[in-house]
Amino acid sequence: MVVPNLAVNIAGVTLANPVVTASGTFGFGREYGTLYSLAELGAIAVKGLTLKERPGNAPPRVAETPAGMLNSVGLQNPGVDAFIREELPWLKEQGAVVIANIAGSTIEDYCAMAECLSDTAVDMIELNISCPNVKEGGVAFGTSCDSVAAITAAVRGYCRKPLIVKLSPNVTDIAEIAVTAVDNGADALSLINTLLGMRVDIQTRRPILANNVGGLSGPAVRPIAVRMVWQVHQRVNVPIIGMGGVATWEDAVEMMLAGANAIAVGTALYLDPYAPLKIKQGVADYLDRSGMADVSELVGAVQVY
Amino acid sequence: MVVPNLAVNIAGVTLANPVVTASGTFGFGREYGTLYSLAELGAIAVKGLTLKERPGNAPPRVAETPAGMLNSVGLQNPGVDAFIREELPWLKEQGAVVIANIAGSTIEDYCAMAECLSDTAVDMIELNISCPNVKEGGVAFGTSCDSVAAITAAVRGYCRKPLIVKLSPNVTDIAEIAVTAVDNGADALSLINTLLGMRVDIQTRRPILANNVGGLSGPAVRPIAVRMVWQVHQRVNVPIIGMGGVATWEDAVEMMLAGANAIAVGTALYLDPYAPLKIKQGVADYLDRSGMADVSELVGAVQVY
Amino acid sequence: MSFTVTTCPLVEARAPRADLYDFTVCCPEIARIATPGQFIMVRCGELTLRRPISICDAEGDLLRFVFEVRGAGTAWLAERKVGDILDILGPQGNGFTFDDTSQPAVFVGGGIGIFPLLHACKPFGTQATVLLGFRSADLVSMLEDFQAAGADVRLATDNGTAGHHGLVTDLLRARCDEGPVSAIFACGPKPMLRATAAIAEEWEIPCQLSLEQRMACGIGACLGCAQKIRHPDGTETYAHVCSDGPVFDARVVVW
Amino acid sequence: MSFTVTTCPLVEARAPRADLYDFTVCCPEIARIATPGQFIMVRCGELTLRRPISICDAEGDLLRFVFEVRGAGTAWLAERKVGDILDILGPQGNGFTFDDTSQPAVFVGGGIGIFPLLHACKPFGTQATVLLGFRSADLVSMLEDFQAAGADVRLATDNGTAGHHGLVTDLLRARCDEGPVSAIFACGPKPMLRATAAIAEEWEIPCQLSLEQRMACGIGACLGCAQKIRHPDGTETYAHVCSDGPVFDARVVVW
Ligand SMILES: Cc1cc2nc3c(=O)[nH]c(=O)nc-3n(C[C@H](O)[C@H](O)[C@H](O)COP(=O)(O)OP(=O)(O)OC[C@H]3O[C@@H](n4cnc5c(N)ncnc54)[C@H](O)[C@@H]3O)c2cc1C
Ligand SMILES: Cc1cc2nc3c(=O)[nH]c(=O)nc-3n(C[C@H](O)[C@H](O)[C@H](O)COP(=O)(O)OP(=O)(O)OC[C@H]3O[C@@H](n4cnc5c(N)ncnc54)[C@H](O)[C@@H]3O)c2cc1C
Ligand SMILES: Cc1cc2nc3c(=O)[nH]c(=O)nc-3n(C[C@H](O)[C@H](O)[C@H](O)COP(=O)(O)O)c2cc1C
Ligand SMILES: Cc1cc2nc3c(=O)[nH]c(=O)nc-3n(C[C@H](O)[C@H](O)[C@H](O)COP(=O)(O)O)c2cc1C
Ligand code: FES
Ligand code: FES
Repeated sequence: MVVPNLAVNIAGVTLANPVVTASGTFGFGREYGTLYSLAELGAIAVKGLTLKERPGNAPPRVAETPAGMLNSVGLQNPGVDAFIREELPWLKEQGAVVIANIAGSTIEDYCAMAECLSDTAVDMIELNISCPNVKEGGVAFGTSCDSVAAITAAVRGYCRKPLIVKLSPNVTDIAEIAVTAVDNGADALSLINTLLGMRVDIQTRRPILANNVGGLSGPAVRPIAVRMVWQVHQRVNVPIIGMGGVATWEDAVEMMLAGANAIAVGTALYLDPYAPLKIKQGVADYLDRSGMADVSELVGAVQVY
Repeated sequence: MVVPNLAVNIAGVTLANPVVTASGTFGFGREYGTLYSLAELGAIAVKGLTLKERPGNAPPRVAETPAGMLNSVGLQNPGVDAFIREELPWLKEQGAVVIANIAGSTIEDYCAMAECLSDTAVDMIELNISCPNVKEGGVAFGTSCDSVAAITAAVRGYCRKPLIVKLSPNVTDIAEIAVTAVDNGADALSLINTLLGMRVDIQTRRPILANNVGGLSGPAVRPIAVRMVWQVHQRVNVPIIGMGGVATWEDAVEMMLAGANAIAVGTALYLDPYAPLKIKQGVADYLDRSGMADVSELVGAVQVY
Repeated sequence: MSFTVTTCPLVEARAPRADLYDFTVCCPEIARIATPGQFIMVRCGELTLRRPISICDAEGDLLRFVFEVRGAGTAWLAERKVGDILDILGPQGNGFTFDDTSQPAVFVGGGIGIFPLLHACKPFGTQATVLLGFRSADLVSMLEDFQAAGADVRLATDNGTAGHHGLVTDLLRARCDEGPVSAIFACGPKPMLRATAAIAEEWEIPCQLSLEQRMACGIGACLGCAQKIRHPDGTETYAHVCSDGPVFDARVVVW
Repeated sequence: MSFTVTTCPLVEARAPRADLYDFTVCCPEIARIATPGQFIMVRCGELTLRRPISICDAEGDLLRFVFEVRGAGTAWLAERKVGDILDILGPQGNGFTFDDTSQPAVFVGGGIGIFPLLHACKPFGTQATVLLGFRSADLVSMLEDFQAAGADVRLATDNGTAGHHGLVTDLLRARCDEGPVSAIFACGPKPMLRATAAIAEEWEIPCQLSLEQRMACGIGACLGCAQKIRHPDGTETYAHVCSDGPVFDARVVVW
């Protein structure tokens, strides 16, 4: 019996397995890193970085919803320089493949970050043009083809690492946006970021989040994410990191069948910090049972009607 | 102690209470009508009608998802004439306020239906330009301002009943679409229709729905619906029928605080066929406990940060 | 159409084999009016959709149903204990129709399709021949129940570990060769039903099939559970398994 | 930071009053290293987020926590029975820090904030004065536990149905008037904490407050549970209740 190959290649970078942790849900890995070795993961997408330190939004910042949650963290982070200085060396020591997720309020911000990260040990750069929680989160860039084209092309000029563009689901036609990103230099795509949502506390009659609205994630959004991955996969030829509600190995297989080359786990960490490792093992066992030699055989293998 | 007033006025039509049943989830009322009197409901939005009978999509047509479901019924219906002949008289006999939900593949279809329904006892007409399941479901009309303007204005010319436009959540900016609909003659808005989603069976590696994709509804989407109702409420001055995952009286109050004048219940019927009546009672008790005299005091009363 | 949504206590819960649960609830509202071949929609905690389960038997106030654990809903249900309260909608659907229960009839069941046949075969007493098909011996269940109902029970397994080595439809052919059959009633996987329908047509025996489809409302309102059927004039439309079925005349089913 | 995610049996479950549950689990991994003021994140079935609950006491392998039913999560938890297995993450957070437990200290608790004070007051023995505030007499709980720990326990209720008629902070003022207090430790609703901080400042007594915030990860990764704090240089930043707290020096908290 051959052990199935779990390694995947995303834009020239080899991930030991297709399980990534989603940006913003896993910090810089230090906390979950006390539970297991970060080298066990395919890659780690770190908390969204901005050029300068950002304090983030006022609390409350999280709210539970049916089979999901809202967050309005608002890109609290120490700034890209502090990340490079204080977090990245440690992450690389752990043996992690590191995806630097970057956000900004101007194209120049993005370019500056891409440039300075290009000289570091980060493995890939993820252009976050889809954070719904702050003006500076780039969602304005992520919702029209024109601005996606402009920002992707501009950052491409400064980025000497594989460039992932992270797409927003809060759009009419995600496939069109995906094609635009690829046409303008994206080496890979990740999707979906969170869907904009709101909860109102009927006792206080105020929103639960101090930001009024926040991003919806978790199993609730998985059918939307699977559909979007499937739509995008049909239209582009670059690798896709699929995310949105992946909590079990079954979910990961579903996402890969729809067209994801790798998957990311976010919200599911909170119920089970070991979810990424269980997913990895579950996928391996599934391949084994199905007599498949390589996890890539799953990618886009859904047989539609 | 005064009994709180539950009646609401939607575009000149009085609903005895703000609880409507969502189009397509309640058929023409005959089935649930064996459990309780349809006059107990604020209104009934009937199954989406087309000019001619439609067979609907191939099965499977429904799939469960975390805290929600997908459907791809595909507007199976007997056609508008059969509805007028065989269903409407019975519905009116039951004392129901009837909302005729109409869908088509051309503007002419919509106009023809609006015209012939205007001569009947239906109380309101709901323009379904948001059914994601069939080309003829009008979703193409519902996702751009230009086409929303064109169809709303055209149908307005033929429609002699209060006109509700039902909005799709599968758009980048729902408020913009809402404003366009109102500017072109909508007397009221209903939102949200379903979000396009997909599930893949990992055993068969085929989509669960024979239509590949379907519309996501149920509690999972409620945070999105609440956010959209809130966004639209801030921009328009017409009544809003809010829907998407309303299952309990708390959910109904939340939706109304966000800006809905009435709410509709769909998916929640399947777990509890009595959900609409329980919601009605729960809202009445809540008003009573809060010392509120009129349910309309809730509408848009969320105090945002 | 007359159904209720009601809560009722679980009065007996057995697990005849791994992953198979045999439940009896005290539910007079449903038990007293249920006819063979009807089903119930069982609430499974907070899962969005109720699960359709056939009525296996109804006697007095007691309603019996048997189910296999397949996913989240049936797993939830399997954890219920005697004394727990279940939330059930039913009885639902058009069951089997019987012309003359004094004539010999054959009941063909496969896998989880065998359960509704118990309620159905009882009126035929010793005139019933019950043919049961399973994948293997360890999945066999309900034999004694069918025998106690007076039926002539015959067994087939795919791998030959019990009874006839082969398909349950082999047994049906054999039974048809043996002597007159006034009607065939079948429930089980689609290929089995299709083969049963073909045999029935060949032998010109009236045949009723109980079909499955994914359901949401379970009462005919959502139009979720479509099944294509052929009308006498040759046109085809979608009927609904929950309200027009689950039992259909084999000749109308479009495969 | 050293926490585990572990499953452990519920060994004692009491309901001291309506909607209040007093649970003890056998959980050596957490109980043996927990310090006063730390908390755990309890999985509640399939709900997306774990619920933060203070450690009320830890002795040997036993971990005790007490919670009020507020919503879906605590309702689920309340239904667990002795012998059920709970899934717990912990111990988490920075608890109370004690300078000198031989000096008199005051513990101020309101509502569900009283529970972590039991573990915290124990090292002070008879040097602890425990001031407990409730809305009304029927909500009073844990008195005997605090008394058994040797503390001088005093009670206040908003409506005067038990103890002092008024705020628990009235009791704090009175206690400060009585004699020296080396430290104040408080947990409860925000207004109570704020008033406590003001009194502590007035009397120049070191004061530590245990704060609440909505949480997702509970370990410092998601940045969900922000609390604004003031630094010595006057700048303000967001700290995190789960990892920097839940206990903060009263002087750094920005209200
Ligand atoms: C009329 C009818 C009668 C039935 N009678 C029985 C019976 O007596 N005993 C028994 O063991 N099973 C019976 N089934 C099948 C049973 O409904 C499914 O096994 C069950 O719904 C699976 O639910 P789950 O949550 O365990 O699986 P999941 O796969 O988690 O279910 C997910 C969704 O798919 C639906 N689904 C999955 N499989 C089926 C299926 N085969 N048919 C219809 N819906 C399905 C579920 O209802 C649910 O909505 C019957 C089905 C129908 C339609
Ligand atoms: C550090 C800390 C220690 C706590 N210790 C205790 C304790 O010992 N005993 C006790 O009874 N309660 C305690 N609480 C409060 C307890 O966490 C909430 O009552 C509980 O989370 C409510 O969950 P629910 O599902 O019942 O309510 P829901 O309202 O349904 O919960 C929905 C979401 O909101 C969160 N939430 C709701 N209320 C609070 C709150 N007050 N604080 C934080 N999150 C909240 C929930 O965790 C959940 O994510 C503590 C809270 C914190 C932050
Ligand atoms: C608390 C939280 C913080 C997040 N922060 C970021 C971020 O900084 N940058 C980003 O691109 N996405 C961020 N996301 C989105 C996730 O990376 C992911 O796209 C989304 O949550 C869907 O995956 P999930 O359902 O597995 O969580 C955040 C999500 C959560 C829940
Ligand atoms: C089975 C099903 C069929 C539906 N058919 C229609 C339809 O014909 N016309 C329409 O406008 N909306 C249709 N909808 C959408 C609902 O009216 C409603 O907008 C949506 O389901 C959100 O509400 P809910 O979460 O309460 O179900 C359908 C929804 C479901 C679940
Ligand atoms: S399940 Fe709704 S019509 Fe059959
Ligand atoms: S809850 Fe995640 S950082 Fe505190």
